[in-house]
Amino acid sequence: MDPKSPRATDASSQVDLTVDMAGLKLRNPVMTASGTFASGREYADFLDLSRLGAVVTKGVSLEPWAGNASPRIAETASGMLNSIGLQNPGVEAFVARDLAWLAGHDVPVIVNVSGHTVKEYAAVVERLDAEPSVAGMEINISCPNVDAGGMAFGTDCTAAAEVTRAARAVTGKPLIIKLSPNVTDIADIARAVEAAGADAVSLINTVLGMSIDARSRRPRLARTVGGLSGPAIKPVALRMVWQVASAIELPVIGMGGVRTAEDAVEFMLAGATAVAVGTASFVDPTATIRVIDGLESFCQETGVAHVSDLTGALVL
Amino acid sequence: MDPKSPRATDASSQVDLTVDMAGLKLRNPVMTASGTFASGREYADFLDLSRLGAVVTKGVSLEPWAGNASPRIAETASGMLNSIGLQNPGVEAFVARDLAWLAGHDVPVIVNVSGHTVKEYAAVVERLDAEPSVAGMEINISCPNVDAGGMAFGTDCTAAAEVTRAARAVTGKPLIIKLSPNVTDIADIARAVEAAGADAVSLINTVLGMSIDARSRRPRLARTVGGLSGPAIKPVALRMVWQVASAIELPVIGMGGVRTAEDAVEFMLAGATAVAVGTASFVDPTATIRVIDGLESFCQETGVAHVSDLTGALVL
Amino acid sequence: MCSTDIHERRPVLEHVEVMANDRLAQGVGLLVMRAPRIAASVEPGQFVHLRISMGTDSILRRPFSVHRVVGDTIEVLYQVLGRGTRDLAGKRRGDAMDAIGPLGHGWKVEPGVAHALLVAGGLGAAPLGMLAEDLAGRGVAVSVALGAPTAERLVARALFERVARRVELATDDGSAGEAGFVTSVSARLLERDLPDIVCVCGPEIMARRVAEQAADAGVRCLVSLERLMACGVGACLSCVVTTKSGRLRACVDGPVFDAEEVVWDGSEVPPRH
Amino acid sequence: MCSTDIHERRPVLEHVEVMANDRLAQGVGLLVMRAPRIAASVEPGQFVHLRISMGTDSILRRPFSVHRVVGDTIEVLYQVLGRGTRDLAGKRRGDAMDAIGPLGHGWKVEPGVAHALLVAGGLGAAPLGMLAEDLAGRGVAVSVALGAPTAERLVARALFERVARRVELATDDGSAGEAGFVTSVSARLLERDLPDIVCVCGPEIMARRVAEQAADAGVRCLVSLERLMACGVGACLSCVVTTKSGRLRACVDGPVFDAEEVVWDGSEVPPRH
Ligand SMILES: Cc1cc2nc3c(=O)[nH]c(=O)nc-3n(C[C@H](O)[C@H](O)[C@H](O)COP(=O)(O)OP(=O)(O)OC[C@H]3O[C@@H](n4cnc5c(N)ncnc54)[C@H](O)[C@@H]3O)c2cc1C
Ligand SMILES: Cc1cc2nc3c(=O)[nH]c(=O)nc-3n(C[C@H](O)[C@H](O)[C@H](O)COP(=O)(O)OP(=O)(O)OC[C@H]3O[C@@H](n4cnc5c(N)ncnc54)[C@H](O)[C@@H]3O)c2cc1C
Ligand SMILES: Cc1cc2nc3c(=O)[nH]c(=O)nc-3n(C[C@H](O)[C@H](O)[C@H](O)COP(=O)(O)O)c2cc1C
Ligand SMILES: Cc1cc2nc3c(=O)[nH]c(=O)nc-3n(C[C@H](O)[C@H](O)[C@H](O)COP(=O)(O)O)c2cc1C
Ligand code: FES
Ligand code: FES
Repeated sequence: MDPKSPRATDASSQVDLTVDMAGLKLRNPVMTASGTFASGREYADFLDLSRLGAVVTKGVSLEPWAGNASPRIAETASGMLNSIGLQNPGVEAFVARDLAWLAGHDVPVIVNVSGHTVKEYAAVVERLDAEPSVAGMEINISCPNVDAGGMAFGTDCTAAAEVTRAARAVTGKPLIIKLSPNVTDIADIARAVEAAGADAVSLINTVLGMSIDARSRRPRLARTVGGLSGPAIKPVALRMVWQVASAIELPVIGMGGVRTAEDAVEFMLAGATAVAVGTASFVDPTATIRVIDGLESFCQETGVAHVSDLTGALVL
Repeated sequence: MDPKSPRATDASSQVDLTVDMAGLKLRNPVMTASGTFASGREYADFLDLSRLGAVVTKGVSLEPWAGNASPRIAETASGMLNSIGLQNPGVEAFVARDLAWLAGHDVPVIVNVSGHTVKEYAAVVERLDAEPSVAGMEINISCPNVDAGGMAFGTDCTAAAEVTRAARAVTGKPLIIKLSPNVTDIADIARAVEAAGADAVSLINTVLGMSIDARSRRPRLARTVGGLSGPAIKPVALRMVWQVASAIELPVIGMGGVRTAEDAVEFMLAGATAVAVGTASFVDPTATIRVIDGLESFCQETGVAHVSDLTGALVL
Repeated sequence: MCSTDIHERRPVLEHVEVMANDRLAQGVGLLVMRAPRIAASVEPGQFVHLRISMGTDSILRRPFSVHRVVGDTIEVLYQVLGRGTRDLAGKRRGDAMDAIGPLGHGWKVEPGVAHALLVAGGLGAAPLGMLAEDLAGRGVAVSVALGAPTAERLVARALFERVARRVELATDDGSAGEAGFVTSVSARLLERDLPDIVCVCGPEIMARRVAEQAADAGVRCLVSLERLMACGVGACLSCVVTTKSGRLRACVDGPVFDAEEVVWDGSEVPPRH
Repeated sequence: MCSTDIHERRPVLEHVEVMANDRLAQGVGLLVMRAPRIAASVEPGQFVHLRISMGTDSILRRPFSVHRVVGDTIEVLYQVLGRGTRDLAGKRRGDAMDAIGPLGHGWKVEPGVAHALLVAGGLGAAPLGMLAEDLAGRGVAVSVALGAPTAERLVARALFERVARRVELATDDGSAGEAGFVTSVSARLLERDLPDIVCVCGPEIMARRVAEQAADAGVRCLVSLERLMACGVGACLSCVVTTKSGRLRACVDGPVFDAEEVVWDGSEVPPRH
């Protein structure tokens, strides 16, 4: 069916796709992954945003960030590296332009937040807390593409907890902490942010990687290293979602290589309450809708009445 | 050319493919990755073992290990998971059967060593030290597929150093420590084993991952989790080789998704002295030979007189 | 021929050319490949390890029994399950692939055997085709118990009917032979024909049942087992079968095992869906 | 037509069918695709984002300028560089792909322009084909400076010679036109023809040189820039060009930029080899 038209069948469908996630009631468990969907405007040509579980925006910081030099991407086997470096116009421009636009689209908006310091994170969260159209916030403590802040907070329990506490102090809205896979024990970090007051965790952010051009002898990314995403990392993401979901009580948003409805089901079986589609949108701008429709068919075919029955239903 | 016949051109070739690695003089920098080539006998139908830089054997432990239940593998996007669990007949049977066979094949033999405890590692190293046909040993402190030992030693600096010291105490032969990618900072571990007396490090072992069958709701591996290898992990491996080579003085053996000569060049540019071919041998049993021949052509075409000139020659 | 030591016939890496690829039934096809070197040395029960696609996203070969040899071609009977077999179904005459083979230890039916019972469930017929022809050629009386979901899926029926003394059928839906499992047929034939040996291939639960029937009847039983395989040549230990002598590799120590040796521990390939 | 606001012509995801795919020179091909919706709305300088293969190992689309529109087909001139373009070269009549387009801001040549100089290096001719036809149709006098390594690689020469008032050539080996760089030709034409605007596309070092020549001559210059692109629609920020107003996205804010705005900081696509 046309991904741009709202589904006439939604009401009559026997499958209940809605999920409750950290106090949010979502139409379905499929969100966009931060940084792969901007604020949705660019994809509105291809799909009806109101069909999504939620739009998760590109990372927003206190001041405008210029990001890294180009080239910023490199294709790898079943994956890609990026080193965008959180280029964004700053929270004020974001609120004025992107959020205002998104507010008219009948879809929960989760704003992804970046910062160089705990203070900066908290300032952005506080600013966004004042905006009624912000449904929740996702705190990115796992970006491998910035020097200060970013992943440094996500690879250390104390720092991760500190950012979480600071954000928690200034918002009552659903607070999601986005975890880094570049750690020895991701469950440890998850426990730390749970104790510090997070409402949910999302994982995984990209895996730190590198690509080299053998002939020119240069790294393919101007920044030398970048973050690996796409189907290549799905096994790592599934493992980490399973580890984290087994370790904490909070809902988990699973991502990393989700491309099809079966991928989404696998993440939910591993313990995810919701999933996010990232890199897959680049090759197919309607990937999110394909996953949503596919989830519904999967549930129908396999006799799953409520999609959330899949969460944690892995048979060991 | 036929990978089974020795190269008539080796002598007259202008490119010097030999490398010095931890006191070993290798014919070329291309080895087999432990566990993907058994002890070479199975591949002798397809290639001339004496053309290889070295044969690195499957992991050997003090007593026979039965390994994990089946299924032990699952294919993933551009990769595979394995949870073999170091099944092996124990060091005595290995020496009697595999080593005796290998000794007649004019190729340096590096024996990969596993253990549940520091004592067990040391006992195997000591036993192998007595065998003249053992050119060197690679200590696997990074296997994600065993409960005791294995990766536990590779994710902690103190434990990694302890295993290294214990092995160092009982052998004067080249001692390679095989590092795990499942850590926050692999350079830290590398520095620890360097200080503890290692002669070289090899990396990466497999990345801990998981695969789920959406329909049966079961993990595809009997052991639930396993190690990811193949082209999917190459970007992660390159990044880690680069980090480690920048952090320590020891030679680095790079591996993780090497399939072509260009892949090998990339690892060398990132800082590797030698490379190992693993999963690629499964789809093409002559992959090692293709990489060796391709390296020679690459050097010829790009005017590299000595292959080791590529090591660390990344242009930033 | 079946007692030839496999080590005298080493596997080769051979470029093969597709000569024909025909759909036999819903999701089942017969692939004919020109593979002179493998055709010249393969024995019943051995397999080839096929590189179906050259991309990097599917990085493992896929194992298939050699169903028949005709001149310098080998035939493979395949069922479409996932991406490998889907790609295989798309191959056309003239397409090239590469194959490693012949691999594994096949059926060891000693010269003294006068009567053999072959039991095949579904695609389990694949490795039994060459065996039936070979035994018939050696003057062994062959009975076959053949089962499948439907009559259409009894894909090797014609071959067996040509060479076997007796072929009895079972289908899930009763569209051919008796309605039910092939294990009822095998039980009946075991009792009636008193074979010297039973050779079985099919879903592991069915093979195990037949092995038990044979053991009860005091008849030697050989079983061909499937495991997920990476290397196919004995190097990676991904394909082990638990036996009384430890975990053995299906690719070189099997795929045919003496049923008495097998420890049925549920380590089979996850069920197809 | 070139001044139409792009936001009135939104991109679509269209299934396209290959009508022809011809080799023009060593490593260069011309692909003709039936794409009625894109053909109906594309403007000179815009591009399509092609999904060349359906596997998962190559997970990004590849951007290609629309070289010409003929009826409901679009033409793409491509050079084989890596696996995407290699797969593209293998497409045959009847093959299906999907395309997102039309994308980006094309050449904005105002109505007042009487004489335009087009400068193309190698495959830089691709996005200039439609522009030359369009300008000529609007009665603008068009001069073209066209460079390539060899005469054979001057792949769009015939098109330009058909519609332009003057086409001057440069080849590295002197096999057509003058031996040397196209920048010598552009310098000469700038001086001699005193164009109102220069439109340039080619390797970034060459485009930059032409931009400098135009600036020195006080002539407005538009340049089409290439960046590695993931989404192609403005969402991922992988394709930024450094400009005086910050880092802008080549896919939606470009690929055609006012040369005055561009900060040449070496952030181009790594050189082809
Ligand atoms: C020695 C040997 C001989 C074989 N001979 C034949 C033969 O002659 N004809 C034939 O059709 N098949 C044969 N098989 C099985 C065949 O190898 C698999 O069906 C094939 O590899 C599936 O590949 P795929 O990419 O299509 O499926 P995948 O995408 O790999 O898997 C799809 C689904 O099928 C299941 N599956 C995969 N492999 C097997 C298997 N071996 N058995 C059961 N389920 C499996 C998976 O668990 C998964 O659920 C043989 C296997 C072995 C080990
Ligand atoms: C807006 C736009 C329009 C374009 N129009 C055309 C066109 O009309 N015709 C055409 O042939 N190409 C065009 N390109 C370039 C084309 O997209 C690339 O050549 C193509 O993506 C290469 O894909 P590949 O898989 O073959 O190469 P890859 O395997 O991705 O790369 C192989 C080698 O080529 C280099 N490379 C990759 N992309 C580019 C690039 N964009 N420019 C220079 N080097 C590159 C890589 O760095 C690498 O060294 C355009 C690019 C953009 C951004
Ligand atoms: C181009 C690109 C930009 C990204 N930007 C962000 C970001 O701003 N904030 C963030 O938390 N994650 C960011 N990510 C990470 C994704 O949200 C996601 O965690 C990751 O890509 C794994 O999912 P995937 O494999 O589906 O892409 C980005 C990923 C990509 C590919
Ligand atoms: C089936 C399999 C078995 C392995 N067994 C061992 C082992 O016994 N000891 C070890 O140190 N590494 C083992 N490894 C890891 C490889 O040596 C190598 O580090 C890893 O596979 C990455 O390289 P690749 O991508 O080229 O396969 C094994 C890998 C595979 C796929
Ligand atoms: S498949 Fe590798 S040992 Fe059997
Ligand atoms: S390619 Fe994604 S923003 Fe331009």
